[in-house]
Amino acid sequence: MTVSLQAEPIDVVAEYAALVGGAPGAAVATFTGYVRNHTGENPVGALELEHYPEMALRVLEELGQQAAERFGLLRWRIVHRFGVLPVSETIVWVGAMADHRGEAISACECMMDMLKTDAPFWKREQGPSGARWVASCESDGQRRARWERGERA
Amino acid sequence: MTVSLQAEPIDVVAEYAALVGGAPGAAVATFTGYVRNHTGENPVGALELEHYPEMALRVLEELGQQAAERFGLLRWRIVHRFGVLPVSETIVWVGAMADHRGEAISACECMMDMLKTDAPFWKREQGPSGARWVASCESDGQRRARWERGERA
Amino acid sequence: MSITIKLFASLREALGQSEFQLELGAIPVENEASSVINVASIKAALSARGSQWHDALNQPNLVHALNHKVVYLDAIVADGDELALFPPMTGG
Amino acid sequence: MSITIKLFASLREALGQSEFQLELGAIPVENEASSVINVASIKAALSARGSQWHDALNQPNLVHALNHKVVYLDAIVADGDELALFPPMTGG
Repeated sequence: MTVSLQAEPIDVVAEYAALVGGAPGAAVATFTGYVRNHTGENPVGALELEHYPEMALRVLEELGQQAAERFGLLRWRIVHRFGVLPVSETIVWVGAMADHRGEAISACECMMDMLKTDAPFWKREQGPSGARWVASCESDGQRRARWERGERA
Repeated sequence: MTVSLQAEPIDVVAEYAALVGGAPGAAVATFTGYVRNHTGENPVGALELEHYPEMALRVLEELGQQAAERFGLLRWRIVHRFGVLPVSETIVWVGAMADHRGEAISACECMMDMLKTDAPFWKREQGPSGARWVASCESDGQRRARWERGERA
Repeated sequence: MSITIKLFASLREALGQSEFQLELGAIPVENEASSVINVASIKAALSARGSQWHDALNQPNLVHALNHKVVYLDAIVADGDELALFPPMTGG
Repeated sequence: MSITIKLFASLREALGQSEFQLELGAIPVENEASSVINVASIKAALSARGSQWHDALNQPNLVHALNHKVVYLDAIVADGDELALFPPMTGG
């Protein structure tokens, strides 16, 4: 099992150690997303993350397996949180281990880009003027499309 | 000072914590390179890393500052080792913090690609049949050129 | 003969429920000859429940997932399926 | 009037030294009128020390760094400079 959905903060130290293990491959790349204290001009107090558990697990597993095949990964891991997340806390962590740096880094980027548009999570920002659903970002769709078209490797 | 040249193993946990600090930006990407136990068919027992200290510091500082400007980084850090490095030990660590994932991940990749061709380090592999200098890799030059030409962002 | 409908995020809020069973017997079939029910049939039947339902289900970019997989409107729906409807995803 | 020469990696090994001072007085200038000494002049002078030096310094892709910055053969060398010569870098 290389996907985790969890309410608890992500222990990036433990995740890294588990990914790398005793005999690391030559190249390990990681990405961590944190809750920002603002969106544009608007202050944000916390983020609510709603998710569709069964589908999220399935999508993230598929994403990881596809990235593993495409980039020849030795290991990979995706961790995503749900629930109410205070500012500065972790939201998502992805890690990839490969024989070469290009593969490890591209796999992290690809997993993040696919996850943004394909994994069933929805963000709602809590701020001084109430809560509002975060709109999906057009640039996320464009970033995803680059992988589909093979423009990025 | 956001560059370190050191003989000691890289403490990736401490480096990550120092990069992120108390108030993380939204996006943190890292890359770690480890000593492989083989190169192609040839077993490797350890890696010797020779370096030109004054120039290495200067080049890595410039690399980091250029990446920080180009990708709008909030923070960055490059750590590179020298000396005799056993198999499975760390060689290099880069970290980048930004407001968006694309910038953080691209900055890590760019710093690594530039570092490979521009920073004065030379690897010698120790194996059962003696030691041999590692030849520079044509693909490293090609990866570097993509950033120069603005093909990758 | 029923399916499970799941609603998420702004759609769940707008319609005031997150999950319910839908009897397929009352759904008009898309093609009388083959008596096939697809996602479009389900959406049409739910939209007929009132303007709130109509507006919520006909917003642009609504996503349909059948048994945890994103599908188009022509995907065929069968007894026991789980059909989820939601706005574009914003995780990560 | 002298500069510091530094050699690294396979070049250091081939020539058996890592650092030495080079008197500029004995180096033929590239341009008699301006008495300019450049990296090419230094390389030519060192290459004249024998076949080992000639072969090592004329390998393809040799890199020249003047005061910690990579330069071309036409870079002008002045008193007190540090000129490093080495094969392509292979760090990271």
